[in-house]
Amino acid sequence: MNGQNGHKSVLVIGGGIAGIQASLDLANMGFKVYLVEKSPSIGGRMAQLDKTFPTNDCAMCILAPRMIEANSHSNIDLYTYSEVEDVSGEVSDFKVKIKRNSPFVDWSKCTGCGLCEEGCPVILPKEFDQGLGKRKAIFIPFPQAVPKKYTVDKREERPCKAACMDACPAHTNVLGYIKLIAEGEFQEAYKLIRDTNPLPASVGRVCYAPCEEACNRGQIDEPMAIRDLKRFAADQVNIEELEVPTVTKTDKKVAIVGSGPAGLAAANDLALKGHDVTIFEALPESGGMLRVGIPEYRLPKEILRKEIGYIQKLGVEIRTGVQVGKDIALEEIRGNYDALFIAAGAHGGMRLRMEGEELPGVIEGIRFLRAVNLGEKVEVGKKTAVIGGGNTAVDCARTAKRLGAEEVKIVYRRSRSEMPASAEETAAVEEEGIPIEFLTTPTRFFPGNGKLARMECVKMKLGEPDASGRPRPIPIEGSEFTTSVDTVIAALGQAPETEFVKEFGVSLSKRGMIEIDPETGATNIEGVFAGGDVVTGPAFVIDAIAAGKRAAHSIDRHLKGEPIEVKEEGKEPEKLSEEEVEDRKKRFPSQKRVRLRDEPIGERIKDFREVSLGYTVEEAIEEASRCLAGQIEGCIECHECAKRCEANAIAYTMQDEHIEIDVGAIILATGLDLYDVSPLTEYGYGKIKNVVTAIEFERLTAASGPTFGELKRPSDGKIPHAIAFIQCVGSRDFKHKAYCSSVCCMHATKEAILAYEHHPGTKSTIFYMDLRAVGKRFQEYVTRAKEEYNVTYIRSRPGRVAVNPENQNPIVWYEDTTTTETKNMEVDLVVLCQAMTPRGSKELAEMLGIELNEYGFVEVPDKLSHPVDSTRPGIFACGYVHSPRDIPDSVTQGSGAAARAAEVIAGGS
Amino acid sequence: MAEFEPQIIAFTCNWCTYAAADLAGTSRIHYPANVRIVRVMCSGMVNPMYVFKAFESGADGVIVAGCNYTDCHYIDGPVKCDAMFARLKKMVHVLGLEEERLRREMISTSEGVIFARVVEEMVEQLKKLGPSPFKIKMETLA
Amino acid sequence: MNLEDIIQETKTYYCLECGKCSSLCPISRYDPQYSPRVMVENALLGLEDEIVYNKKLFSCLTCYTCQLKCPSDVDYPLFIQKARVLATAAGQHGDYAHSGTLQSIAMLMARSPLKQNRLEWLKKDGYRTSEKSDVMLFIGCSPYFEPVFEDIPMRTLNIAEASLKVLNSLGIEPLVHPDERCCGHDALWMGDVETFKKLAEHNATVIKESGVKKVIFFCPECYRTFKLDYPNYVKLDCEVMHISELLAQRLETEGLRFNEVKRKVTYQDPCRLGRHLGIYDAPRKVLQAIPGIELVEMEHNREESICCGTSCFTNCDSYSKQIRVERLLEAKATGAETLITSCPKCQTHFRCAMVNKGEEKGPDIEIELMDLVNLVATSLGG
Amino acid sequence: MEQARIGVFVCHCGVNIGAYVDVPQVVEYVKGLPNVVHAERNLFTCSEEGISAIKKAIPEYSLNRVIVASCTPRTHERLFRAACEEAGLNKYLFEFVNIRDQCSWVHMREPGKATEKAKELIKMGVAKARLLQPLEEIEIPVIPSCLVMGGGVVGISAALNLAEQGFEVHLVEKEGELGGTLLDIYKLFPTNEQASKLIGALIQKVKDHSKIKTHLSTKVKDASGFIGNFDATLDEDGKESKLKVGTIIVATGAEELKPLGQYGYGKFPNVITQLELEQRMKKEGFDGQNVVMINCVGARVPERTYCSRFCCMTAVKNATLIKESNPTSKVWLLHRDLMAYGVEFENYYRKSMEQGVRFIRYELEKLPRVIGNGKAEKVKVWHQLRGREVELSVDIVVLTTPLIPRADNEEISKMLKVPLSEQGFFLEAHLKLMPVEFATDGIYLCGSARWPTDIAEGVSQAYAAAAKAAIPMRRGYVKPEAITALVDEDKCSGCGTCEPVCPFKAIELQARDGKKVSHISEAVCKGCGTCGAACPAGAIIMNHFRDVEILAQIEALFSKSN
Repeated sequence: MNGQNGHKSVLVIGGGIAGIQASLDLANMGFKVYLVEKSPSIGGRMAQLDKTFPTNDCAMCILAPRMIEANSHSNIDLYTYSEVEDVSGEVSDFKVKIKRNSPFVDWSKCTGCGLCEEGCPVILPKEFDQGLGKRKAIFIPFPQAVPKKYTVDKREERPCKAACMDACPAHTNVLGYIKLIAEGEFQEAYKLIRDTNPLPASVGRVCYAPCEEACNRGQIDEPMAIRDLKRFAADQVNIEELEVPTVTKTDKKVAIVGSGPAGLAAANDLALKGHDVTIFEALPESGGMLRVGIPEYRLPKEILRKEIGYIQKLGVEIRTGVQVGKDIALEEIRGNYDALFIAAGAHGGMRLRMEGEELPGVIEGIRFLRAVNLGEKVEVGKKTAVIGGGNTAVDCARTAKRLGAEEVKIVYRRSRSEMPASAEETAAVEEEGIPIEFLTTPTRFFPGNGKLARMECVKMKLGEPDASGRPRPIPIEGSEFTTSVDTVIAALGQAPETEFVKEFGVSLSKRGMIEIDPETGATNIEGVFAGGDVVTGPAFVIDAIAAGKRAAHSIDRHLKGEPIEVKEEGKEPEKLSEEEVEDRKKRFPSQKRVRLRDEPIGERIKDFREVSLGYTVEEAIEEASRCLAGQIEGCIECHECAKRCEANAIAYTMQDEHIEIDVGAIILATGLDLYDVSPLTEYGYGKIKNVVTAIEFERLTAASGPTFGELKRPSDGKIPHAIAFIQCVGSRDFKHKAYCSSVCCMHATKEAILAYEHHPGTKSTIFYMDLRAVGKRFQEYVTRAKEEYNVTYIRSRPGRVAVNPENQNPIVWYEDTTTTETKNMEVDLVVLCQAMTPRGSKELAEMLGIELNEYGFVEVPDKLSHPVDSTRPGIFACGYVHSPRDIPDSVTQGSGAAARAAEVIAGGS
Repeated sequence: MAEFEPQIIAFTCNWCTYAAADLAGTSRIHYPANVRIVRVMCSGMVNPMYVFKAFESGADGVIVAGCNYTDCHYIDGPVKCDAMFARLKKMVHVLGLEEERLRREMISTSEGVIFARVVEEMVEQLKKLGPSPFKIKMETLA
Repeated sequence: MNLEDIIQETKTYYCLECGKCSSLCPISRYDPQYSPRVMVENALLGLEDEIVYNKKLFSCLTCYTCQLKCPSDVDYPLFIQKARVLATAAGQHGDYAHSGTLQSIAMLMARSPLKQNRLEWLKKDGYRTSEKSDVMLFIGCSPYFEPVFEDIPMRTLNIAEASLKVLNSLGIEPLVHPDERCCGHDALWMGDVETFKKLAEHNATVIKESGVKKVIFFCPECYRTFKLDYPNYVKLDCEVMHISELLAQRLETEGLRFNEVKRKVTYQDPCRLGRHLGIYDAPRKVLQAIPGIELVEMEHNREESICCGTSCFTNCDSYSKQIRVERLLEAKATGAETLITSCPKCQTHFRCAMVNKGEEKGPDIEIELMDLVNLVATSLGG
Repeated sequence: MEQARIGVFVCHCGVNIGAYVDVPQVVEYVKGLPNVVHAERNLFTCSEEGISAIKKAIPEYSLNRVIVASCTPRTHERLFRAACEEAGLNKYLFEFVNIRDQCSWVHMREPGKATEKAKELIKMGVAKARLLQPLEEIEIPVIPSCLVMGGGVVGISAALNLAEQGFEVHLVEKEGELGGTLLDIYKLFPTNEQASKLIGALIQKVKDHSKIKTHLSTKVKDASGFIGNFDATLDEDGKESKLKVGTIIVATGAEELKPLGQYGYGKFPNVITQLELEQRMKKEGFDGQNVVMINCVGARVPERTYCSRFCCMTAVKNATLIKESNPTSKVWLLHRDLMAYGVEFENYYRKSMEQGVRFIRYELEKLPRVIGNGKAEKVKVWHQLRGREVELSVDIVVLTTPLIPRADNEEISKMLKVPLSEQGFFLEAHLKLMPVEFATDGIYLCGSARWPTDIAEGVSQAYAAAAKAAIPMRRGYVKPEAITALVDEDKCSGCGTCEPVCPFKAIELQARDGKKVSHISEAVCKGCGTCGAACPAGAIIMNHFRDVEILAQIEALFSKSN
C-alpha cells in the first residue's frame, strides 16, 4: 500500500470530537485535511452535552479549543453544512465530490453577530435541543458554534410573490408579522410592525390597504385581512408599558411643521437616530388628519394619543397651538434648527363657489369634522345634505347622523363607480340608513328666516373623461329641482394651505403645493424638506408615513453630511401566473376570509363608539394561518434579516456549491444518532410528558439549553426532586437493538450527579442490568455517585411506566431482582437511556464501497491487528460509527485512524 | 470584630501541587478561601526571600508545596527545597514564629483531597494562634 | 423431554434475568411468591424440583404479556406449558377451581364414548342450522359452562345463540354438530397432553366426517387451539375463523346493515385473540361500524391490555380477583356504560368478580358486560 | 519598557464561574487597578467569540499585556498565548489567573468569599503582568527516530506504524523474545483466532521491516534529555549501549494478578487463573467436566477499586471454548456485572449462552466459597437474583483476576520522570485532551501500561501514540516554552554553586575575558529555577518567573491600596 505518488491529503467525514481529533493530528503532521460536516457547525454530539464523565468537566471547555484549532489550522479545509456526494478511485488516489449546501448567507461577510436572528419571524423547533427549545429560520446551531456563521433554513420556494410588501408604500414586513401572529407571538408581531410603522394601531384601523388589493391569495379565493391583523397585533399590546430603546444622542436639532402622520413618522425615525426633534402643531391637539379628520368611531382618540405618547417618550417635543407663519415665522425656526421638515398636511377646505354659500347652515366638511373632533358644540339640522363622494363626505354624513340629524343624505355629481370613498365605507354609510343621490349636484341655496332653508339641485349625466381621468359630469338642461334642507356640509376635498412658506422662498407647484425632489424629499432650499399631503395633496395615511420616513432618512444623512443615496424603492407588486394560480388552488384548500365583526347597526349610530370590534385571538390566528407564505416550512423570504444585517451578508439567491478534491485516504467519523424509543409503548415516551430521553435531560441541564440550565420538568416546570433513570431502552433487546450501546450506564450516572448538583437533595434511582463502568476511574465515579450524590442503583429492567393523573408524576413498575419483589415507584421525572445507532453510515457505506455489520456499524475485517480499518484499503473509521464507545476512546481512536491514514499517504517518504 | 480570617500564601509547583489544587476543583472539594496560590515552576525554585516577603507583607501562614521526591519533573527539586526549608525553619524559629505558621508539604497531582485538608487544617490552627506576630508589629510600628 | 430440552426449545438460555417480565406480569404484581424470572432462574440452575413441585407453576395465566416485551425473546408461556407437562407426569397439578368440574368434564369427554345431549338449547325456534352446510359453528363447552356458572349468573349459551343468529342473518345456516367435544385447550395448557391428543383426534374426525370447509368460533381459546395447536397433532383440512374476523371481512366486502345502538362502550382484548393471534382490529372495526356506538379505549389496550385474571379454571385465588378489580376499575374509568369482550371466559370471570355476597361493599366495579356477538345480534336483529 | 497597558478578560465559563463569582463586580473592580486600560467579561473566553474578543481588543486599546481570568493554565494557557501571538503580542506578555478550579469550584458554598478571592487573585496577576518581559522561543531539531519500550502486540503495532510512516524505530523488549502476554494466550475474543497466529504474523512483519531494530532481553537503564534529543542507555544482560532518539513510546503492558490466599489459590492445585487455564488449553488441551469460574477476584474490592475492563470477556471466551470442545461439560460463571459492552462482546456473550454456559450473579457482601480438602470439590455461592445458596460440585475452579501494574513501572517512572496514577498505572496528561501523552513532551503512552485494555483498543491506542510521536518527528523541530534561566554575567562571581545544582546539567562555568562566569544552555535548560534559588548572588534570572514578579504578587495581595 505504498502511496509514493498518491495525494498527501485525507478526507475526514464528520466533524465530531473523533473527526476533529483525527484532522488535527494529520494536519499537525503536515498533511492536508478536508473536514466535511453536515451541520453548519462542527462539534457533533459532544457539543450537546453539558458535562462529560468521569471528570465532570464541562464538555464545551474540552471541545471549544479543539474546534477553534481545527477551524484556524492552515492545513485543514473545513466544509460545514456540506455532504459527500460521490467517491471514486482507489487508495492514495480517491476522487471525492462534495456538495456545500447554500446557507443563503455570504460566510465571508457574516460576523455571527445575531442581529438578523432577532428580527426573523419564522420559529422552528431547535434540533440542537432535541426540539425542546426554539430557533429561528436564520440560526446558528449553538452559541459556541464554529464557524460562527449564520445559516438560513430555506426549504422551499415561497408560494406567493409577497406582492403585499411591494404594494405597501412603507414596505412593512407583512409576511413577517402575519407569520408571527399565526405562531401566536403577538408582542413580537407588534414590534416587527413598529420597526417600520410608528402608528400601527391607527394605520391598522384607517389604512386603505393597497397591500390587500395586491395580495396574491386574492387570485385564489380572498385576499388576506392584512390591515385588520395589523390592528389585532397593536390591540394585544399596552403601548404605554412598552419600554423605549436607549439611544445615543447626537447634538443635531430638527424642527417639523405639522404633527400629522408624515410629521410623526419623520420625528420617530429622527429621534431613534439620536437627533433632537421639535414639532410645531397649529391645532390644539397633535395627530393632524388622524386626530381631526377621522371621526372617533373609526379611530378612537385614546389609541392615537397613546401612540403619539410613545413617540414623545423617544424625546420628541410637540408644541401645539403654534401656527407657523402666524405665531412663529418659518425664518426663525430655520435659524435655530439644523434642518426643517414641512408636513403641514392639507387642511384647507374647497369652496362650492355658488350662490347662498355663506348662509349659516352651510359648513365646509373639513371644518365640520375638525370642530366635532376637537369637542366643540356643533348643531346639525333635522334634514342634512352632504355634498361630495370621498371618505370625508361619508365621515361627515355618519357624524351628522350621530349628532342627531334625522334625515341625512349624500349628494354626489358622478355615479357609484366613480366614488373615491372605499367600498367598505360606502356600504357602511348606506347600512346606517344614509342614502346617496348620484348624478346630482347643488346649484343654489335659498335662505329662510335668515338661515338656510332650501337648496336647488340639477341632474347630471357623464361625458368624456376630464383631467383626473374620470368622466366629466354635465348638467342636464331643465332637470333643476329644489328640496328643503337645514344643513349642508360641503365635503369636496382638501387643499394644502401653503401661504406661510411662500415668502420663505420654497418653490410651489401650480396647484400651490410644495415642490420636492421625489427621491429625497428635499425642497429647493438647503436643509428644508417636505412631505405628506402638503406635497402630494390629500392622500392616504400610509403614503404620508412613507414620505415622512423617506424625509427622515434624507435629513439624517444631510445632518451627518453624507450624500443622500436613495434606498432602492423596491419592485412593482407581481401577480401569480395562470399555472401558479392553478397549482396553488390544488395545494391550498380554498378558505373564506375571516370577517371583522361590527357593533350592531342600531347600537352604533347612537354614539361615537368604535364601530368594528377587531379580531378575537382565535379569529386572528385562523385568518393569519391563511397566508400562503406562512404555510411553508422554514424561511419565507420576508427579507427582514437582509434589512437588519449591517454586513449585508444575506444572499437569497446563493446556489449550492459542488467541489471536487483528490485525497489519498478517507476517515469516516460521523458519530451517532439516537434511537426513537416511542415504539417501546410500555414506557410511554411521547404520551407521558414527564418521560424524557437522556439527551433531552442533558439539554434541560445545559446552560445553553432551552431552560438555560434550570432543571425543570416538561409538564409543569417544577423542579424534579425524584428522578428514575431506565437503562437499556432499545438496547440489549432482540425486538429493537440487540447490542449494548456502551456509554449509557456512565451517562445516566453523570446525569444523576448533575441533577444533585443543580438541586442538592435530589434522589436519583438508576434501573440497570449490568452496570458497565469499565473505563479509567469509572468505578470510583459510580461509588461517589452512591455516597455523595444520593444515587441508588436497582438491578432491574422496569416493565412499564404509568402516570398518576393528578400530578402527572410517572410511576415506574419494576421487579427488584435482588429481592424478587414487584414494586412501583412514583417519581417526578423518568429519563429513558435510549439506544444509539451509527449516523449516516448506510448511505456513506454505499458511496465509499465499504461493508457494514448487521447493526450498521463499520465492518472491520481484521478486528484485532487492524482495528480501525474498513473492508476497503485506504478507508478508515473511528468514533461511534465504528463501534459504540465513549469520548476518551473516540479521541484515542481518532488519533489511531490518523496514524493509519498517515501510513497510507506518507508511503515511506 | 469579625472572626479572625488568617491569610495564607501557598507556593505550589506547577507540575504537581498546582495540578492537585486543580483536581480539588474538578472534584468540587470544598476548602476555606483563605489561601492564595503563587505558581512556581518547581518547589526548588522557592527562595527564602519569597517566604520572608510573605510574612513581612502580612501573611499569617505560608505553605511551600511541591512534588514527592520521585515525581519531580526536574528530577531532584524536592531535595533542594528540603535543604532550603530546613535552614528557613531554623531562622524563623529564632525569630519566634510559631511552628504551625510555616509548612512544607509534598502533594502529588492526584492528591487534590490532601491539598484541601492541609489548607483546612492550617486555617484551623492559625485561627487558634491568631494573627501573625509580624503583622501586629507592623501595625504598631507603622 | 427433560428440563434442558425445554430450555433449548424455548431459548430460555438467552434470559438476562432483567426482571421486565415480572414487572409486567399481572400475577406477580399481586402475588409476591410468583415471579416468571425466578421460574426461569430455577430452570437455568437445573433445580427441576423447584419447578415441578412448585404450586405457583400453575398460576401463570399464559397471557403472553411478558413474552411480547421480553428483550431476549424467551417464549416463557411455552416454557410454562412444557414445564407443566413434566409436572403432570410427576402427578402434580394446580388447584382446580369450581371443585374441578370443568377439568373432569374435559377428562370424561376425552375418555369415554359418551352420547352428549348438548343441543337442547337449539330447540328454541328461530335458529336455522343444517346438516349439509359446509360451514360449522363450533360451540365448545358453553353447554357445560351454563349449569356450572348458573349462580353467578352467567348464561354462556346466549353467546352461542347470538352467534347462530348472526350467522343466520349473514345467510349462513351452519352445522352445529351433536358430538363436538371440548377443544382440549385447558388440558394442553395444564400439561395433560394425553387428554388433549384424544380430544383433538376426536374433533378432527368429527369435522372430517361432516365434510365442512370452514369452522367458525366465538370462543378465542377454542379458536387459538384449532389454529395453532391442532396442526402439530392432527390433520385438519378446513379453514378456521373467529366470528369477529368473519364480520369484519363481510364489512369490507358486502358491508352490513346495522341498526343504531346508542351506547358508549370499551373493549377488552381477550389474551388468546389479541396477543396470541394478533387480532386487535377486527372486533374494533365491527364495533365502530355500528352507528351510535362510541368506542373508548382503556389505559391498557390492544397488546398491553390486562388479562381477566384466570386461565384454565386453575389457581383462581385472591390475586386473580385483584387483577379483575383493577381491570374493571380501568374499564369504568373510561366512562363507558358497557364492557364488550369477545370471550365467554373473560365475561364469566368478570361477572364472578362483581358478585359480592359479603356485607362490606367492595370497590364499585359494577359495569354492564356483553359479548361482541350479542351486541351485533341486537344491532342486526329485529 | 514602555508603560504597561493591561487588558483583563474575566470569564463566566457558563455557570462554572458565573454562578459563584460575581463577574460583573470583579470587572468593575479590575477597571480600577493601575495600568489596566481595558477589562471585559465573556460567557466562554475559550470559545471563538472569546478568542476574537481578545484579538480585537489588543490593537484597539494598544494592549501590551493580556490577562485572562478563567479556568486553569494547564489546559488553556497555550490557546490564549496563541491568540495573543496572532494579534501581534509576544505570547509571554500573557498571564493566566485561575478563578475556576482554584476558586469558584472550591468555594461554591461561599460565593461572597469566592468573589473577593477572585478579585485579589487578579490583582496579584496584574502586579506580575506589569513586570513581564517578551521572550523568544528557539527551535530544537528532532531526531526522526523513536524508542518503543515493550515488545508486546501494542508495542509492535506502534513500531510497525511508525516504520511504515518512514521513521527509524528501536523496539526494546526485556524478555528473550517478542510477543509479551499474547505468547501465553490460546485464543482471542471476539474472533476466536489463535493468539499465536496473530502475534506470529506481527513478529514476522517486525523482523522483515528494515526500519525496525529490535533489542531483545534488553532493559532501558537510563533515558535523559528532552523531546527531539533523548539519550537512552540500553542494558542487554550487562552489555550497555547508547542510543539517540527523538521520541519515546511506553508500551510495557501489565500483568495478571496472582490472587494468593483467595478461594484456595496456591493451596488447591485445581484452582487456577484464566491465564494458567489458557496456557493449559494451549499446551495439552483441557477436558474439565465441572468448571466454575469466579469473576472480579481481587477487582472492584476496597483494596483495588478499579474494573479491569476485559477480564469478563476473557472468562466468557474460555467458558465458551470449554463448552465447544466438551458440550457435556457444566460451566458456571459467577460474576458481579457482566461487562460485555458494545456490539462484538454482547454477541459473544449471547453465543456463550447458546453453548450452555450458565451465569450466576453474586454480590460483594456474600462472596462464593471454595470447599474441599486437598483440592477444590465444591463451590457454594449465594445466588443474588434467586435469593438462595447454590452448591456446585467442581473438578476445576478458574479465578478471573484483573491486570495490575508491572513491578518495574516505579523504576521506569523515575527514569523517564513520568507520573503514576494512584493505582500504579502510568498517568496520562489528560483523560480526554491528551489520552496517550505524558505531561513531558516527547514521551507517549499506550496499551495496558496506561490502563487495562483489550487488544483491539490497545492497538488503536498504539496507532494513536504513533500518530502523536509522528507529529514532532515529521515536522523536524519543536519550539519548547521559552521559560529558561539566564545568567547576569555582571553579578555572577563565578562561585560555581549553581553548576552541580542543575539536574539537567545545563550549567557550566566558562572563562569570559579573564573571569569565570556561569553559562546556561537554553536548549537543555528545562526552566525549573532551582539554580536561581541556590545562587547566593542572585545572578540567575528565571524567565517569566523573575524574583521581582513573584514578590510583586505577594506585595499586591497585602497592600491595602489597589
